[in-house]
Amino acid sequence: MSHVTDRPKHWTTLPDLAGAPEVEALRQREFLTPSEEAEHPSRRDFLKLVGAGAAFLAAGCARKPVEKIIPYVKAPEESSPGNAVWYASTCEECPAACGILIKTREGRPIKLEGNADHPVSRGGLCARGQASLLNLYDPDRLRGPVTVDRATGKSQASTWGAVDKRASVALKGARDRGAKVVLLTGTLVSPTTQALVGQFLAEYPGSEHVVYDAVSTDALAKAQELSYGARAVPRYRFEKADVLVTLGADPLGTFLSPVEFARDFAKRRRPELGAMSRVIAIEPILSLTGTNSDQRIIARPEHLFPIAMAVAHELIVRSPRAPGDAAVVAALQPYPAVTVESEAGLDPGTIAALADELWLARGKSLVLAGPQAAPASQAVALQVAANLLNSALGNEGVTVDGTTPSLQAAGSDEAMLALVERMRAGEVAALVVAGVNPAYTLPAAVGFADASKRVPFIASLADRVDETGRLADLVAPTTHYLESWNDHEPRRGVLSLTQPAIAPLYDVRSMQDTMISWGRFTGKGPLAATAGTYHEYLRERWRTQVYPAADAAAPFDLFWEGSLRTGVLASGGDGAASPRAFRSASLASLSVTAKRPDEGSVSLVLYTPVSMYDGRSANNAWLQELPDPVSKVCWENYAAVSPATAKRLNVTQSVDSPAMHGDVITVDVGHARVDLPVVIQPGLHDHVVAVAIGYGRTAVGRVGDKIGQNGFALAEATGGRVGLTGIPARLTKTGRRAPLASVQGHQYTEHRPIIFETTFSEYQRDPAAGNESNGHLPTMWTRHKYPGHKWGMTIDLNSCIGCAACMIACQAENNIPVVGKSLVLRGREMAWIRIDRYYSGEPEAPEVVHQAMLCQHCENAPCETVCPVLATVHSSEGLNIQVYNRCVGTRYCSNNCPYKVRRFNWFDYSDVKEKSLRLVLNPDVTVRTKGVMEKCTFCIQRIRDGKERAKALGVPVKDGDIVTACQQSCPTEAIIFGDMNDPNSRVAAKRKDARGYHVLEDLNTQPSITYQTKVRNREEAPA
Amino acid sequence: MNETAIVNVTGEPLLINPNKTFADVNAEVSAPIERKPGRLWWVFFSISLLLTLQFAAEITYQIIKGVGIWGLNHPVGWAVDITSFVFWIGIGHAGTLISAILHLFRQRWRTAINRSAEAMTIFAVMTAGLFPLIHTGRPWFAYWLIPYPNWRYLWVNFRSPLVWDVFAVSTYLTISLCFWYTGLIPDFASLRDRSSGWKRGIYAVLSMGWRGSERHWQHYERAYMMLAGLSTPLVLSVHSIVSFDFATSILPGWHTTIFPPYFVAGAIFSGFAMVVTLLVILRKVFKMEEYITLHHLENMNKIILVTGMMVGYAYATEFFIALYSGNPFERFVFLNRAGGPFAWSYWIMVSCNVLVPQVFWFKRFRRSLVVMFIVSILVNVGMWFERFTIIVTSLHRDFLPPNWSYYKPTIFDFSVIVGSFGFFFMWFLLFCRFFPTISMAEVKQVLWNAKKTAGKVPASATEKIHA
Amino acid sequence: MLELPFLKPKPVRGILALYDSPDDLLNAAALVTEHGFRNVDAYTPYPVHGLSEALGIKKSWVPWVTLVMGLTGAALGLTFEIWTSAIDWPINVGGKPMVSLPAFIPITFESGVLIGGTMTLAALLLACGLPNFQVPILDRDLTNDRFGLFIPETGPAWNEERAIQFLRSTKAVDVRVIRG
Amino acid sequence: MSDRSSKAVIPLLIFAFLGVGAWAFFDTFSNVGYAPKQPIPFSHKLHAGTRKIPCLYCHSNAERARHATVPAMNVCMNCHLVARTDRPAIQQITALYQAGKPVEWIRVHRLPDYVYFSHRWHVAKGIACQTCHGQVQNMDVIQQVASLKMGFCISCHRQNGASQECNTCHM
Repeated sequence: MSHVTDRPKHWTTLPDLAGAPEVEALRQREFLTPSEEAEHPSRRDFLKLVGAGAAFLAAGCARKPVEKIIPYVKAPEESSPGNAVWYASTCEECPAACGILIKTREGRPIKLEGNADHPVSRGGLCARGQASLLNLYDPDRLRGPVTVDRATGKSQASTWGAVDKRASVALKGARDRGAKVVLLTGTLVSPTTQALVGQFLAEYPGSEHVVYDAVSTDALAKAQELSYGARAVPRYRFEKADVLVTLGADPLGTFLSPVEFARDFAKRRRPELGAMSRVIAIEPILSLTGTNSDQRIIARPEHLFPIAMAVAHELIVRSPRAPGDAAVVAALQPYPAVTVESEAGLDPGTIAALADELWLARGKSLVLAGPQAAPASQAVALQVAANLLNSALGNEGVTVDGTTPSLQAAGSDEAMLALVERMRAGEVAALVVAGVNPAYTLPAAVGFADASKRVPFIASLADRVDETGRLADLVAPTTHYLESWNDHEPRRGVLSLTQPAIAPLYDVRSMQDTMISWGRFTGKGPLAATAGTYHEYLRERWRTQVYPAADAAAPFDLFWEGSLRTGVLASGGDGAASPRAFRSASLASLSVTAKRPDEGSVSLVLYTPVSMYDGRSANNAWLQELPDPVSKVCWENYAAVSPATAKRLNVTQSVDSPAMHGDVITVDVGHARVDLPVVIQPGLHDHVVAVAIGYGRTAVGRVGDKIGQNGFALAEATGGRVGLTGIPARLTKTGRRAPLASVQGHQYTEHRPIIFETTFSEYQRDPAAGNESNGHLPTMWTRHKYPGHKWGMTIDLNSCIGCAACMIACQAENNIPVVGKSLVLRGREMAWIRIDRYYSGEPEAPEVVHQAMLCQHCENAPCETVCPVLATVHSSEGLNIQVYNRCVGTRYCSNNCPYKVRRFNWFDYSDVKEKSLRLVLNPDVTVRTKGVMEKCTFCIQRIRDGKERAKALGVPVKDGDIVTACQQSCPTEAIIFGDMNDPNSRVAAKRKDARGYHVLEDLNTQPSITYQTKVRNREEAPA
Repeated sequence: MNETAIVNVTGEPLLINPNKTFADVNAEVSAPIERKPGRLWWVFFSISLLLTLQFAAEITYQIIKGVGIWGLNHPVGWAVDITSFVFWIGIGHAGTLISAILHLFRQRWRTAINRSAEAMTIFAVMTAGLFPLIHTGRPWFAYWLIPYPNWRYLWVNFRSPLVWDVFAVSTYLTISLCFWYTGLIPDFASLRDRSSGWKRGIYAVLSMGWRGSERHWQHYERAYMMLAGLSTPLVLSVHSIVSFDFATSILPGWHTTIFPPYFVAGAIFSGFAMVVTLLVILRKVFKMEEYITLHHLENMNKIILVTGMMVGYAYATEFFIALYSGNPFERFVFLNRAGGPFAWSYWIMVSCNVLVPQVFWFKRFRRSLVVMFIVSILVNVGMWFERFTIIVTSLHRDFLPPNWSYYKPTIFDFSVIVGSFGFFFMWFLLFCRFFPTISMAEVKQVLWNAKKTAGKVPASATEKIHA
Repeated sequence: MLELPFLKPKPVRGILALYDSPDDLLNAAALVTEHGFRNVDAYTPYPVHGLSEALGIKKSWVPWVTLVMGLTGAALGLTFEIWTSAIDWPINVGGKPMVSLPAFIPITFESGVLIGGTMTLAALLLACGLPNFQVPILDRDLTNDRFGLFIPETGPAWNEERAIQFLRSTKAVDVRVIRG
Repeated sequence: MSDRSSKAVIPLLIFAFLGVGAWAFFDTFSNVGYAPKQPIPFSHKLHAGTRKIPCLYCHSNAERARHATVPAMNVCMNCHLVARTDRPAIQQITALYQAGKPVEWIRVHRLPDYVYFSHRWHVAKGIACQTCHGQVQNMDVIQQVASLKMGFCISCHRQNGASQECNTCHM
């Protein structure tokens, strides 16, 4: 609290009435008293503060209007206490730049949701996007500027005046000496920021801008340049692909733009539409995409390139179908199918079959290779091979759109590595690092830390003193994107805005504002002219650049307000793309030393985990406790090996307790080694060990420090490229064992009536195929009547890709506490909605189903019958309601719940020590206290809200008016909620669908949740 | 240890030495109350007091911190808490059974042991009652389980077996107290008439001015008979209801129709074992060998043997039905019990409850104090694990495999287990110290019959008759 | 059946005879009625069978209390359950009917036993007029090893000598005149 | 006779006493009569009573939102920039207002956090404020008159046939 009252100057510059939410938010924090912190912060704090807030709001009027913030159209109610205000904005957690809506209450952002009007993300929002809200309230954020002692890495509070002064001296000095100033950032999706960077660099002649992404698409862009002449990342159109072949790429998990891809992908996985795409994953590890594939071909990273070439060889050389000139043929010669198959240990005929399938779907297929899926030396080659295939198959210009490319990734490994060299050579006079953390993400071998010692001045623009910040002279703290202005162009022609939903919590400044003020030091360049803040800079640029292009009828002010309301401005849109000509020269230019992996060693695959990504949000407890979608382990990274490899190493992993105990093994890549607990992962290649990056941070904060090991340390940098895969590694058993926080006790259904699945061919014969649901069961007593609404949900197992977005959405919406590793180890995790991941088939090559499991709101709920105090009963709208304040905590309900979806507050989780973290709580949801049971409520607060909105308008509740948090976030629209009594609702329709069934139906619990059978697009019947 | 059995001419065992006089009975039964307690008593008492104190400490800490300090998890929501609850309720049953059912069946040999058995019942139920209370997440609201008129206008859920428990256990405690106290009234009167000063005052109040008028005896005997008649179905109902906690759920391994009789048999089984444990100690510490004879103990060992086999039969049936039913969930649970991670607890249960009691087929073991003491302890261990097995193995692997888990007790789980024993023995030892552990009035009837059958004339000279 | 004689303050309350054995008491008791003594009572350390018949004491009415109260208790219990769950505030619990009779049986039974049992004890105390601390103890050994026969003073027809004569004629080890 | 029967009922009396005692102890706590002194001696009797200012003029949120809310200070100032500016209390509040500082009123009516209550719909239903807040127009110092316990809500809901579902107020 105090930090706010310490700096009144901060809120005196606050907006007027329209912006009152911020004011209230600040008041809110200001007025908390210890007595109130004792229990349920949510409504208590709030109610106490309404008066004060309102009063201050009045005081607000007295001020001159400074800025204006326009509430979103979808939230008709004006800001009044107890009512939410929504703002359209853009997620900046990763460069995918999905459109979001920010839900604020009394000025506090409390929930992020996908913006359905955004042409790229179209309403979904991934787990990390949802969780980025918590970063806003991260207590370990910098409260103000600091200077850092490079020797010790210790930081010391400073003032903006001081750090600006110091920066100006350094920068001006460099300028006057004509020395090089380097600005190092991640991909800047924002055209305006790019323009600003341009002007900033113009201030410092000879300076340069290096763009670097830890999770890099460099190889992809590079290959595009080679094959098509322009360095760009094309737009991949999954919705147009009948056959999707991924070569180590994980488009549903972490590659480029997962929400966009997942939505398009799901469009083609609806068997009821009569056609279904077929997905073939060629990959060394079991990626999220792999778990959703119809066929998996397990291959070492080193073999991905040969396989791609062999497929091309099939198509162009062996049985020529696709076009290919002499150069192409020549390049393909070394890769006949048989050779590659025997080398890669594939079944004979695999590649031919693959080629035929692709050929049949030519023009409607997509070959997608992961930019970091192959060893560094082959990364570009693999991409070129993929380009060759797409061109040869006529996918270019259809499923691969180079005309309206993605601008979500522009990082260059080469530039980054070159920069380090120049730093080491002492050629860099001043380095400004913004939004990236090379000291952590660069391979240890690169030696960024040493090189940084040769740079006279380093400034870090970050929200904390991270690993890089510790090597800097000062850290200019940046705002969270919910506190700042910006715009984004994730795809050419799609502009979306970021607007602040709350005034900066601390004495921090957006990266752009810092650049503006540092760009003014010389007082000569273009920035000297631009007065004011980045907000004005942005508005001005839109007025001069965007507005004319948009040729809007309205005057600019209205245009601007409109854009803020919708949050996005899509010009051009989905024009038909024109195919680009493939330059066969690009093949020749490849000098691929087909390195044979020696059998003794295994290939290390450093994969990007769905929860941690590159570790940027490692201090986010929601993400740390989010189990990996495949392994179901959280709070840790580990060395995943195949069952066979485990046998070979003689390592085991027990699952006889909430804590999964695994042997600890050493992963040694020569230049570095780490000890990690082993996870025996079905579906892994026998000569592969997989380790997640993003863990093992040392300077991120109290939550994320020293969690797991840093995978980047094992990475290699060869041929101007950072390699995360195919690194030869030796594994040795340490003899130690370590517990792993796994949230799933057993991995198979044991033939229980939980998952019903079929194949597409079967489905076409009989839509009810595989659905063993036996319809109606006899009941002893007459069923209760539900005259009004009767809420229900359907979950389509075929659309659910297991991305876990719903889990974080639920956590944010319902104030679900994080319990920490020690309690997860004791089986105390609190997730209301979890995703059960089942394997089937043999462990070497398992098939996977993801099943979202939450309270089934059974009509004959076993939990209700046994509760002695009527704390859980049935509502007249078919809800199984849990009255927290009535609960005495016998836990009988949980014992009697066949789905075990109830969670118990073993300790007092409501007592959040860090006050800033309490601001994220949703005031509409009671914070549960010690000793009570809790569970999914079908977002009962949203149901109420929806009904009240309809009531206020005097209209009946329409289907789609009420959307649960999980449904909202779901990128694939697998979850549908609605009124089962409304014959026109989607839920009612889907419940009648032939694929519909209830889990454990024979118990006659009459669940309100209907699952829909999994349909796999392959010939033979399920194993 | 070898004691001379007292039999009559035809060799039938007498329940008591016919040479005793009525005065002897009063004198010897009252002796422990009137003299200072021996060192042995102090040893036992201080131990149980210590255990009780740490129990209290544990409860306090738990209320402050939360039930999370136990090893419970999701899905294992109950373990040591409810296990101990069922265990202690079970222990209680022998008392009522001995005093009520044997009374109805005119089993004279009960007279020497019914008092202490009833006391055991009451203390066992008191101990058991603690667990439903402390196992809740918010014990300070546990009174919400009682349907009292309140400002919420809200009642309780009479469909919940837990509410049935509240009624069953409280009724059981109340009726047992009534029964026990009724039995005590004449003996309090005897003590009153033996003692003087403040003690006399206390006993006078306790005996409520009982004077042994025939008119009173007339009412007394009928009332006692009525209470016995009520207690008999009560004792059966109580453990049936406790078994409903599981039987009426839908959890495989819990949802079983055999539970009520199975639980009652088990309760009597464990209860008798506990009575034997207690009596072997009691008769030693308070020199009651002449009243609690080997003949009494042997009879009880016979009952242990029988009920032990009933329990064994129940285990077998359960397992058979599970396998035979073809219900995959049911089948899995039982295979998992016998072969899963908790197999150890299952086999402890089987060996202690089914195999060990078989030694009682042999008279010399039935009559050997050492053997019966060990067996009685083992049986109680076995019965504790029976409840543990039922509760934990059914919970830790239920319907949806992803929920499967394991249960690891913490130090606090052990604390409540030993604590409950301390609590129980503390009360029992206090009882032995301040109450007549044997019903004098009833023993006198037995004594008179003994004199008759032994062909004695009341005042005449006596001679020993040896077997 | 209340011991009214004791409440009348009188110089002589009656005559007490003490016996060593229950048999002697029984023999004596068998004769009291034919000798025309009324309201004769006996005091024994334990219930001696046949004594009440000999003294002509009526069978106890306590069992009727047990029966009636037991049934009442059960009825009350069931009514209460139905009223709370189906009438006062009906709530849909687990899709079960508001009146889930099978589920209501256990408590019906328990409340029957509870009321029946407690009321039995209450009835016993009421019948014996306990607690009652005014009446003096005739002899401390009556709760130990002595058996007493007591002939109360019965108004005008009372002949102290006759009573003493009669009791002396039995095997009484001691005959006392009780005053108070 | 009489004294005996009286003895027999003593235990019953004790039980009854304990029962009632427990009930009283656990359930009769309430803040009825709570009337703290407010930082500004604001009189509802004067404003709502004598001057007949409608409740919703100041507590306007009551018809728009869940929370009636204490009125913003500018609402006070609407009148008091000119009215009664000689009174110390008014000068006090004006001073605060000029300084942009809020008055920290002391809260009288509060529901627990786990209770969802929306003024909006109760006002819409035409429930008089007095039903729960008492005859405010006669109070110089605001005082709680209703227990505001669950029973209080339920009985009113029953009389008016409003919902008695748990999730109407608890979620």
